[in-house]
Amino acid sequence: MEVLYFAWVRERIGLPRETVETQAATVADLVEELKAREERYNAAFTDLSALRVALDQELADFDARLEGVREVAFFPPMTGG
Amino acid sequence: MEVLYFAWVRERIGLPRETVETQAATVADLVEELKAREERYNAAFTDLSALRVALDQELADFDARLEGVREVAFFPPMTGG
Amino acid sequence: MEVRVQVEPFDFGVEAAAFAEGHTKMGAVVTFTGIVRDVADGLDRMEIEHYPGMTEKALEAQAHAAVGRFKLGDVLVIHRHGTMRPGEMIMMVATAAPHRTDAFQGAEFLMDYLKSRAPFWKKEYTADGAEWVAAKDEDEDALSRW
Amino acid sequence: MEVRVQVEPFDFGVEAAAFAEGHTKMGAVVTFTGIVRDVADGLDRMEIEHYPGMTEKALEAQAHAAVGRFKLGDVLVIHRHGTMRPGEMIMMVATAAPHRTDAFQGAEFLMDYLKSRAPFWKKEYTADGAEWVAAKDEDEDALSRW
Repeated sequence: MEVLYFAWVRERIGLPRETVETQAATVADLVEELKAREERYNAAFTDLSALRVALDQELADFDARLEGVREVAFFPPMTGG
Repeated sequence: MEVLYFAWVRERIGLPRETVETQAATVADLVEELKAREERYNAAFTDLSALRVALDQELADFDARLEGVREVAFFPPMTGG
Repeated sequence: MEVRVQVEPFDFGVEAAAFAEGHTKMGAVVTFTGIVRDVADGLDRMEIEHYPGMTEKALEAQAHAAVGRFKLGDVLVIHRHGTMRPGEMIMMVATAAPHRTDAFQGAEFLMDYLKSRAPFWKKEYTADGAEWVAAKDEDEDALSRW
Repeated sequence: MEVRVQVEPFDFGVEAAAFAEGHTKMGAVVTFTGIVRDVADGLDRMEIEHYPGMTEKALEAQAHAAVGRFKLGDVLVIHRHGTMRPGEMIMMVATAAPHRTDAFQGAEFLMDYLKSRAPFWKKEYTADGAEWVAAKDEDEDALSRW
Protein backbone atom coordinates (compact mmCIF):
# COMPACT_ATOMS: atom_id res chain seq x y z
CA MET A 1 0.00 0.00 0.00
CA GLU A 2 1.30 3.48 -0.87
CA VAL A 3 1.24 5.87 2.08
CA LEU A 4 1.65 9.62 1.39
CA TYR A 5 2.38 12.46 3.81
CA PHE A 6 1.88 16.18 3.22
CA ALA A 7 2.79 19.48 4.90
CA TRP A 8 3.95 19.15 8.54
CA VAL A 9 3.06 15.44 8.61
CA ARG A 10 5.59 14.94 5.83
CA GLU A 11 8.15 17.08 7.70
CA ARG A 12 7.74 15.20 10.99
CA ILE A 13 7.92 11.77 9.39
CA GLY A 14 10.75 12.89 7.13
CA LEU A 15 9.52 11.53 3.82
CA PRO A 16 6.76 12.29 1.32
CA ARG A 17 5.71 8.71 0.60
CA GLU A 18 6.57 5.08 1.29
CA THR A 19 5.29 1.61 0.50
CA VAL A 20 3.91 -0.10 3.61
CA GLU A 21 3.17 -3.82 4.00
CA THR A 22 0.21 -4.04 6.32
CA GLN A 23 -2.79 -6.16 7.26
CA ALA A 24 -4.47 -3.22 9.08
CA ALA A 25 -8.24 -3.37 8.70
CA THR A 26 -8.92 0.36 9.17
CA VAL A 27 -7.08 3.66 8.88
CA ALA A 28 -6.94 3.86 12.68
CA ASP A 29 -5.28 0.41 12.81
CA LEU A 30 -2.71 1.56 10.25
CA VAL A 31 -1.98 4.66 12.33
CA GLU A 32 -1.37 2.45 15.40
CA GLU A 33 1.02 0.24 13.41
CA LEU A 34 2.96 3.27 12.20
CA LYS A 35 3.11 4.86 15.68
CA ALA A 36 4.54 1.63 17.08
CA ARG A 37 7.36 1.72 14.52
CA GLU A 38 9.37 4.84 15.38
CA GLU A 39 9.12 8.04 17.39
CA ARG A 40 8.80 10.26 14.28
CA TYR A 41 5.51 8.55 13.40
CA ASN A 42 4.35 8.99 16.97
CA ALA A 43 5.16 12.71 16.71
CA ALA A 44 3.14 13.03 13.51
CA PHE A 45 0.09 11.11 14.72
CA THR A 46 -0.17 12.40 18.32
CA ASP A 47 -3.45 14.24 17.75
CA LEU A 48 -5.67 12.63 15.12
CA SER A 49 -8.19 15.47 15.39
CA ALA A 50 -5.51 17.69 13.79
CA LEU A 51 -5.19 15.30 10.85
CA ARG A 52 -7.14 14.38 7.74
CA VAL A 53 -6.93 11.22 5.68
CA ALA A 54 -7.68 10.44 2.04
CA LEU A 55 -8.16 6.93 0.59
CA ASP A 56 -7.39 6.67 -3.12
CA GLN A 57 -7.58 10.50 -3.28
CA GLU A 58 -11.00 10.84 -1.62
CA LEU A 59 -11.41 12.28 1.89
CA ALA A 60 -12.31 9.57 4.42
CA ASP A 61 -12.63 8.94 8.16
CA PHE A 62 -10.14 7.27 10.45
CA ASP A 63 -12.50 4.34 10.99
CA ALA A 64 -12.78 3.71 7.22
CA ARG A 65 -11.77 0.20 6.05
CA LEU A 66 -8.61 -0.27 3.98
CA GLU A 67 -9.73 -3.28 1.94
CA GLY A 68 -9.00 -2.67 -1.74
CA VAL A 69 -7.34 0.70 -1.06
CA ARG A 70 -4.09 1.35 -2.92
CA GLU A 71 -3.18 4.85 -1.70
CA VAL A 72 -3.56 6.35 1.78
CA ALA A 73 -2.62 9.98 2.43
CA PHE A 74 -2.25 11.77 5.77
CA PHE A 75 -2.18 15.56 6.05
CA PRO A 76 -3.29 18.51 8.20
CA PRO A 77 -6.54 20.40 7.50
CA MET A 78 -6.30 21.94 4.04
CA THR A 79 -5.61 25.64 3.49
CA GLY A 80 -6.41 26.31 -0.15
CA GLY A 81 -7.79 29.42 -1.79
CA MET B 1 -38.44 74.98 -10.33
CA GLU B 2 -36.82 72.55 -12.75
CA VAL B 3 -38.88 69.39 -13.28
CA LEU B 4 -37.22 66.37 -14.96
CA TYR B 5 -38.80 63.24 -16.40
CA PHE B 6 -37.09 59.96 -17.23
CA ALA B 7 -37.89 56.70 -19.08
CA TRP B 8 -41.59 56.13 -19.76
CA VAL B 9 -42.57 59.14 -17.67
CA ARG B 10 -40.56 61.26 -20.11
CA GLU B 11 -42.16 59.50 -23.08
CA ARG B 12 -45.72 59.96 -21.81
CA ILE B 13 -45.25 63.62 -20.96
CA GLY B 14 -43.29 64.17 -24.16
CA LEU B 15 -40.38 66.15 -22.81
CA PRO B 16 -37.28 65.49 -20.68
CA ARG B 17 -37.46 68.64 -18.54
CA GLU B 18 -39.32 71.91 -18.07
CA THR B 19 -39.36 74.93 -15.78
CA VAL B 20 -42.52 75.04 -13.67
CA GLU B 21 -43.82 78.01 -11.71
CA THR B 22 -45.55 76.57 -8.67
CA GLN B 23 -46.50 77.29 -5.07
CA ALA B 24 -47.07 73.59 -4.35
CA ALA B 25 -46.10 72.72 -0.78
CA THR B 26 -45.34 69.04 -1.34
CA VAL B 27 -44.44 66.71 -4.19
CA ALA B 28 -47.99 65.30 -4.09
CA ASP B 29 -49.38 68.82 -4.49
CA LEU B 30 -47.11 69.42 -7.48
CA VAL B 31 -48.30 66.15 -9.05
CA GLU B 32 -51.94 67.28 -8.64
CA GLU B 33 -51.14 70.62 -10.30
CA LEU B 34 -49.46 68.88 -13.24
CA LYS B 35 -52.29 66.34 -13.65
CA ALA B 36 -54.83 69.18 -13.80
CA ARG B 37 -52.91 70.76 -16.67
CA GLU B 38 -53.16 68.28 -19.54
CA GLU B 39 -54.08 64.67 -20.23
CA ARG B 40 -50.47 63.61 -20.92
CA TYR B 41 -49.53 64.47 -17.31
CA ASN B 42 -52.55 62.56 -16.11
CA ALA B 43 -51.39 59.55 -18.13
CA ALA B 44 -47.92 59.73 -16.59
CA PHE B 45 -49.05 60.17 -12.99
CA THR B 46 -52.01 57.73 -12.89
CA ASP B 47 -50.35 55.31 -10.47
CA LEU B 48 -47.95 56.99 -8.04
CA SER B 49 -46.92 53.62 -6.59
CA ALA B 50 -45.25 52.93 -9.97
CA LEU B 51 -43.23 56.15 -9.70
CA ARG B 52 -40.23 57.42 -7.80
CA VAL B 53 -39.23 61.01 -7.10
CA ALA B 54 -35.90 62.70 -6.42
CA LEU B 55 -35.48 66.17 -4.92
CA ASP B 56 -32.21 67.88 -5.82
CA GLN B 57 -30.93 64.45 -6.95
CA GLU B 58 -31.77 62.60 -3.72
CA LEU B 59 -34.57 60.03 -3.54
CA ALA B 60 -37.58 61.36 -1.60
CA ASP B 61 -41.22 60.58 -0.78
CA PHE B 62 -44.31 62.06 -2.41
CA ASP B 63 -45.24 63.80 0.85
CA ALA B 64 -41.83 65.54 1.02
CA ARG B 65 -41.94 69.37 1.15
CA LEU B 66 -40.70 71.40 -1.82
CA GLU B 67 -39.46 74.44 0.08
CA GLY B 68 -35.94 75.35 -1.10
CA VAL B 69 -35.90 72.60 -3.72
CA ARG B 70 -34.54 73.56 -7.14
CA GLU B 71 -34.82 70.28 -9.07
CA VAL B 72 -37.59 67.67 -8.96
CA ALA B 73 -37.33 64.46 -11.00
CA PHE B 74 -40.00 61.84 -11.69
CA PHE B 75 -39.17 58.37 -13.00
CA PRO B 76 -40.14 54.69 -12.78
CA PRO B 77 -38.36 52.27 -10.41
CA MET B 78 -34.72 52.11 -11.40
CA THR B 79 -33.24 49.18 -13.33
CA GLY B 80 -29.48 49.57 -13.08
CA GLY B 81 -26.77 46.94 -12.93
CA MET C 1 -12.27 54.38 -4.81
CA GLU C 2 -13.37 55.17 -8.31
CA VAL C 3 -16.75 55.63 -10.02
CA ARG C 4 -17.11 56.05 -13.78
CA VAL C 5 -20.29 56.65 -15.81
CA GLN C 6 -19.67 56.50 -19.53
CA VAL C 7 -21.07 55.69 -22.99
CA GLU C 8 -17.86 54.02 -24.20
CA PRO C 9 -17.23 50.30 -23.75
CA PHE C 10 -14.67 49.45 -21.06
CA ASP C 11 -12.00 46.75 -21.25
CA PHE C 12 -12.99 44.36 -18.46
CA GLY C 13 -9.70 42.45 -18.48
CA VAL C 14 -7.59 45.61 -18.29
CA GLU C 15 -9.79 47.16 -15.58
CA ALA C 16 -9.92 43.97 -13.49
CA ALA C 17 -6.15 43.43 -13.72
CA ALA C 18 -5.32 47.07 -12.91
CA PHE C 19 -7.68 46.96 -9.94
CA ALA C 20 -6.25 43.72 -8.54
CA GLU C 21 -2.62 44.71 -8.92
CA GLY C 22 -0.50 46.23 -6.22
CA HIS C 23 -2.91 45.45 -3.37
CA THR C 24 -0.36 43.68 -1.16
CA LYS C 25 -2.50 44.32 1.94
CA MET C 26 -5.62 42.92 0.27
CA GLY C 27 -5.90 39.17 -0.01
CA ALA C 28 -9.21 39.08 -1.86
CA VAL C 29 -10.54 40.73 -5.01
CA VAL C 30 -14.09 40.15 -6.28
CA THR C 31 -15.47 41.45 -9.57
CA PHE C 32 -18.98 41.43 -10.95
CA THR C 33 -19.74 42.12 -14.61
CA GLY C 34 -23.20 42.63 -16.09
CA ILE C 35 -23.58 41.59 -19.72
CA VAL C 36 -26.48 42.33 -22.13
CA ARG C 37 -28.32 39.02 -22.32
CA ASP C 38 -30.08 37.82 -25.43
CA VAL C 39 -33.80 37.42 -24.65
CA ALA C 40 -36.09 34.65 -25.86
CA ASP C 41 -37.56 36.61 -28.79
CA GLY C 42 -34.23 37.98 -29.98
CA LEU C 43 -32.84 41.22 -28.61
CA ASP C 44 -31.61 43.74 -31.13
CA ARG C 45 -30.24 46.21 -28.60
CA MET C 46 -30.63 47.68 -25.16
CA GLU C 47 -30.70 51.41 -24.48
CA ILE C 48 -29.86 52.68 -21.04
CA GLU C 49 -31.02 56.11 -19.94
CA HIS C 50 -29.67 57.73 -16.78
CA TYR C 51 -29.93 60.90 -14.71
CA PRO C 52 -26.66 62.81 -15.23
CA GLY C 53 -25.50 64.28 -11.95
CA MET C 54 -27.65 62.10 -9.72
CA THR C 55 -26.13 58.91 -11.16
CA GLU C 56 -22.58 59.84 -10.17
CA LYS C 57 -23.75 61.01 -6.71
CA ALA C 58 -25.75 57.82 -6.11
CA LEU C 59 -22.89 55.55 -7.20
CA GLU C 60 -20.37 57.41 -5.07
CA ALA C 61 -22.70 57.28 -2.06
CA GLN C 62 -23.18 53.54 -2.57
CA ALA C 63 -19.43 52.96 -2.89
CA HIS C 64 -18.80 54.94 0.30
CA ALA C 65 -21.52 52.99 2.11
CA ALA C 66 -19.91 49.70 1.02
CA VAL C 67 -16.46 50.79 2.24
CA GLY C 68 -17.95 51.92 5.56
CA ARG C 69 -19.93 48.77 6.09
CA PHE C 70 -17.42 46.09 5.07
CA LYS C 71 -13.65 45.98 5.52
CA LEU C 72 -12.89 47.09 1.98
CA GLY C 73 -9.58 48.56 0.86
CA ASP C 74 -10.80 49.66 -2.56
CA VAL C 75 -13.90 49.84 -4.75
CA LEU C 76 -14.37 50.38 -8.49
CA VAL C 77 -17.71 50.97 -10.23
CA ILE C 78 -18.04 51.44 -13.99
CA HIS C 79 -21.55 51.79 -15.50
CA ARG C 80 -22.34 52.53 -19.13
CA HIS C 81 -25.36 54.25 -20.64
CA GLY C 82 -26.51 54.57 -24.26
CA THR C 83 -26.87 51.73 -26.76
CA MET C 84 -25.55 48.20 -26.18
CA ARG C 85 -25.88 44.94 -28.15
CA PRO C 86 -26.19 41.38 -26.75
CA GLY C 87 -22.86 40.20 -25.36
CA GLU C 88 -21.67 43.75 -24.58
CA MET C 89 -20.73 44.58 -21.02
CA ILE C 90 -23.04 47.01 -19.26
CA MET C 91 -21.17 47.55 -16.03
CA MET C 92 -18.71 46.17 -13.53
CA VAL C 93 -17.94 46.51 -9.87
CA ALA C 94 -14.77 45.38 -8.12
CA THR C 95 -13.95 45.17 -4.42
CA ALA C 96 -10.66 44.49 -2.64
CA ALA C 97 -10.52 43.39 1.00
CA PRO C 98 -8.16 41.63 3.39
CA HIS C 99 -10.67 38.75 3.65
CA ARG C 100 -12.88 37.06 1.08
CA THR C 101 -16.16 37.42 2.97
CA ASP C 102 -15.89 41.22 2.98
CA ALA C 103 -14.94 41.33 -0.70
CA PHE C 104 -17.94 39.16 -1.65
CA GLN C 105 -20.41 40.95 0.60
CA GLY C 106 -19.19 44.38 -0.49
CA ALA C 107 -19.73 43.46 -4.15
CA GLU C 108 -23.18 41.97 -3.51
CA PHE C 109 -24.23 44.98 -1.44
CA LEU C 110 -23.10 47.32 -4.22
CA MET C 111 -24.95 45.31 -6.86
CA ASP C 112 -28.16 45.18 -4.84
CA TYR C 113 -28.12 48.96 -4.38
CA LEU C 114 -27.09 49.62 -7.94
CA LYS C 115 -29.98 47.52 -9.28
CA SER C 116 -32.69 49.50 -7.48
CA ARG C 117 -31.17 52.77 -6.25
CA ALA C 118 -28.97 54.08 -9.05
CA PRO C 119 -30.95 56.13 -11.62
CA PHE C 120 -30.61 53.93 -14.72
CA TRP C 121 -33.50 52.71 -16.88
CA LYS C 122 -33.18 49.95 -19.47
CA LYS C 123 -35.22 49.69 -22.66
CA GLU C 124 -35.09 46.54 -24.78
CA TYR C 125 -35.55 46.65 -28.56
CA THR C 126 -36.71 43.44 -30.28
CA ALA C 127 -38.36 42.76 -33.66
CA ASP C 128 -41.69 43.18 -31.82
CA GLY C 129 -40.90 46.71 -30.69
CA ALA C 130 -39.42 48.43 -27.66
CA GLU C 131 -40.19 47.89 -24.00
CA TRP C 132 -38.94 49.37 -20.75
CA VAL C 133 -37.51 46.71 -18.47
CA ALA C 134 -39.69 46.45 -15.37
CA ALA C 135 -38.06 46.55 -11.94
CA LYS C 136 -38.25 43.15 -10.22
CA ASP C 137 -39.75 42.64 -6.78
CA GLU C 138 -36.86 40.31 -5.98
CA ASP C 139 -34.38 43.15 -6.63
CA GLU C 140 -36.26 45.42 -4.24
CA ASP C 141 -36.48 42.56 -1.70
CA ALA C 142 -32.73 41.92 -1.98
CA LEU C 143 -32.11 45.29 -0.30
CA SER C 144 -33.82 44.19 2.90
CA ARG C 145 -30.92 41.92 3.85
CA TRP C 146 -28.48 44.79 4.32
CA MET D 1 -15.89 24.21 -17.30
CA GLU D 2 -12.16 24.36 -16.79
CA VAL D 3 -9.83 23.54 -13.89
CA ARG D 4 -6.09 24.30 -13.97
CA VAL D 5 -3.45 23.51 -11.34
CA GLN D 6 -0.10 25.06 -12.16
CA VAL D 7 3.16 26.53 -10.85
CA GLU D 8 3.26 29.37 -13.41
CA PRO D 9 1.62 32.74 -12.73
CA PHE D 10 -1.61 33.36 -14.64
CA ASP D 11 -2.71 36.60 -16.27
CA PHE D 12 -5.84 37.53 -14.34
CA GLY D 13 -6.97 40.21 -16.81
CA VAL D 14 -6.60 37.93 -19.81
CA GLU D 15 -8.30 35.00 -18.06
CA ALA D 16 -11.17 37.12 -16.72
CA ALA D 17 -11.80 38.78 -20.10
CA ALA D 18 -11.65 35.49 -22.02
CA PHE D 19 -14.05 33.91 -19.54
CA ALA D 20 -16.55 36.78 -19.70
CA GLU D 21 -16.56 37.06 -23.48
CA GLY D 22 -19.05 35.38 -25.74
CA HIS D 23 -21.52 34.48 -23.00
CA THR D 24 -24.58 36.06 -24.63
CA LYS D 25 -26.92 33.82 -22.60
CA MET D 26 -25.19 34.74 -19.34
CA GLY D 27 -25.99 38.12 -17.83
CA ALA D 28 -23.66 37.86 -14.84
CA VAL D 29 -19.98 37.04 -14.38
CA VAL D 30 -18.31 36.95 -10.96
CA THR D 31 -14.60 36.48 -10.35
CA PHE D 32 -12.67 35.93 -7.15
CA THR D 33 -8.90 36.31 -6.94
CA GLY D 34 -6.74 35.35 -3.97
CA ILE D 35 -3.56 37.38 -3.54
CA VAL D 36 -0.56 36.69 -1.26
CA ARG D 37 -1.00 39.17 1.55
CA ASP D 38 1.89 40.78 3.34
CA VAL D 39 1.73 39.81 7.04
CA ALA D 40 2.46 42.04 10.02
CA ASP D 41 6.03 40.85 10.53
CA GLY D 42 6.97 40.96 6.84
CA LEU D 43 6.37 37.99 4.58
CA ASP D 44 9.26 36.93 2.39
CA ARG D 45 7.33 34.26 0.48
CA MET D 46 4.61 31.66 0.64
CA GLU D 47 5.06 28.08 -0.48
CA ILE D 48 2.05 26.04 -1.43
CA GLU D 49 2.23 22.26 -1.39
CA HIS D 50 -0.50 20.15 -2.96
CA TYR D 51 -1.48 16.53 -3.62
CA PRO D 52 -1.03 15.95 -7.37
CA GLY D 53 -3.90 13.91 -8.71
CA MET D 54 -6.25 14.45 -5.80
CA THR D 55 -6.09 18.24 -6.27
CA GLU D 56 -7.40 18.10 -9.83
CA LYS D 57 -10.09 15.57 -8.86
CA ALA D 58 -11.24 17.63 -5.89
CA LEU D 59 -11.39 20.88 -7.89
CA GLU D 60 -13.31 19.22 -10.71
CA ALA D 61 -15.75 17.65 -8.26
CA GLN D 62 -16.26 21.05 -6.61
CA ALA D 63 -16.80 22.78 -9.96
CA HIS D 64 -19.35 20.10 -10.97
CA ALA D 65 -21.11 20.47 -7.62
CA ALA D 66 -21.35 24.25 -8.12
CA VAL D 67 -22.79 23.87 -11.63
CA GLY D 68 -25.33 21.33 -10.37
CA ARG D 69 -26.37 23.38 -7.43
CA PHE D 70 -26.66 26.86 -8.96
CA LYS D 71 -27.79 27.88 -12.42
CA LEU D 72 -24.27 28.31 -13.78
CA GLY D 73 -23.39 28.33 -17.45
CA ASP D 74 -19.65 28.13 -16.93
CA VAL D 75 -16.97 27.79 -14.24
CA LEU D 76 -13.22 28.42 -14.27
CA VAL D 77 -10.81 27.49 -11.46
CA ILE D 78 -7.07 28.23 -11.58
CA HIS D 79 -4.92 27.41 -8.53
CA ARG D 80 -1.15 27.72 -8.30
CA HIS D 81 1.31 25.80 -6.15
CA GLY D 82 5.00 26.39 -5.47
CA THR D 83 6.61 29.67 -4.37
CA MET D 84 4.79 33.03 -4.39
CA ARG D 85 5.75 36.51 -3.16
CA PRO D 86 3.47 39.15 -1.58
CA GLY D 87 1.22 40.70 -4.22
CA GLU D 88 1.29 37.61 -6.44
CA MET D 89 -1.98 35.95 -7.32
CA ILE D 90 -2.51 32.50 -5.83
CA MET D 91 -5.73 31.49 -7.52
CA MET D 92 -8.92 32.63 -9.17
CA VAL D 93 -12.40 31.31 -9.73
CA ALA D 94 -14.94 32.67 -12.20
CA THR D 95 -18.63 31.87 -12.62
CA ALA D 96 -21.10 32.83 -15.35
CA ALA D 97 -24.86 32.65 -14.84
CA PRO D 98 -28.05 34.12 -16.28
CA HIS D 99 -28.66 35.88 -12.93
CA ARG D 100 -26.35 37.61 -10.50
CA THR D 101 -27.42 35.70 -7.39
CA ASP D 102 -26.38 32.37 -8.91
CA ALA D 103 -23.08 33.77 -10.12
CA PHE D 104 -22.26 35.17 -6.65
CA GLN D 105 -23.42 32.09 -4.76
CA GLY D 106 -21.61 29.74 -7.14
CA ALA D 107 -18.35 31.64 -6.61
CA GLU D 108 -18.76 31.74 -2.82
CA PHE D 109 -19.65 28.05 -2.68
CA LEU D 110 -16.55 27.20 -4.73
CA MET D 111 -14.33 29.35 -2.52
CA ASP D 112 -15.68 27.86 0.70
CA TYR D 113 -15.01 24.34 -0.56
CA LEU D 114 -11.66 25.23 -2.03
CA LYS D 115 -10.47 26.72 1.28
CA SER D 116 -11.11 23.57 3.32
CA ARG D 117 -11.59 20.65 0.91
CA ALA D 118 -8.98 21.06 -1.81
CA PRO D 119 -5.62 19.51 -0.83
CA PHE D 120 -3.40 22.59 -0.66
CA TRP D 121 -1.22 23.58 2.29
CA LYS D 122 0.36 27.01 2.72
CA LYS D 123 3.66 27.72 4.47
CA GLU D 124 4.71 31.29 5.23
CA TYR D 125 8.38 32.32 5.34
CA THR D 126 9.28 35.43 7.34
CA ALA D 127 12.55 36.70 8.83
CA ASP D 128 11.58 34.73 11.98
CA GLY D 129 11.35 31.43 10.15
CA ALA D 130 8.76 29.30 8.45
CA GLU D 131 5.29 28.35 9.63
CA TRP D 132 2.45 26.28 8.21
CA VAL D 133 -0.74 28.33 7.93
CA ALA D 134 -3.33 26.90 10.32
CA ALA D 135 -6.82 26.14 9.02
CA LYS D 136 -9.38 28.57 10.44
CA ASP D 137 -12.50 27.45 12.28
CA GLU D 138 -14.45 30.10 10.39
CA ASP D 139 -13.46 28.48 7.08
CA GLU D 140 -14.71 25.10 8.28
CA ASP D 141 -17.88 26.76 9.62
CA ALA D 142 -18.47 28.52 6.29
CA LEU D 143 -19.20 25.11 4.72
CA SER D 144 -22.22 24.54 6.92
CA ARG D 145 -24.29 27.11 5.04
CA TRP D 146 -24.35 25.06 1.84
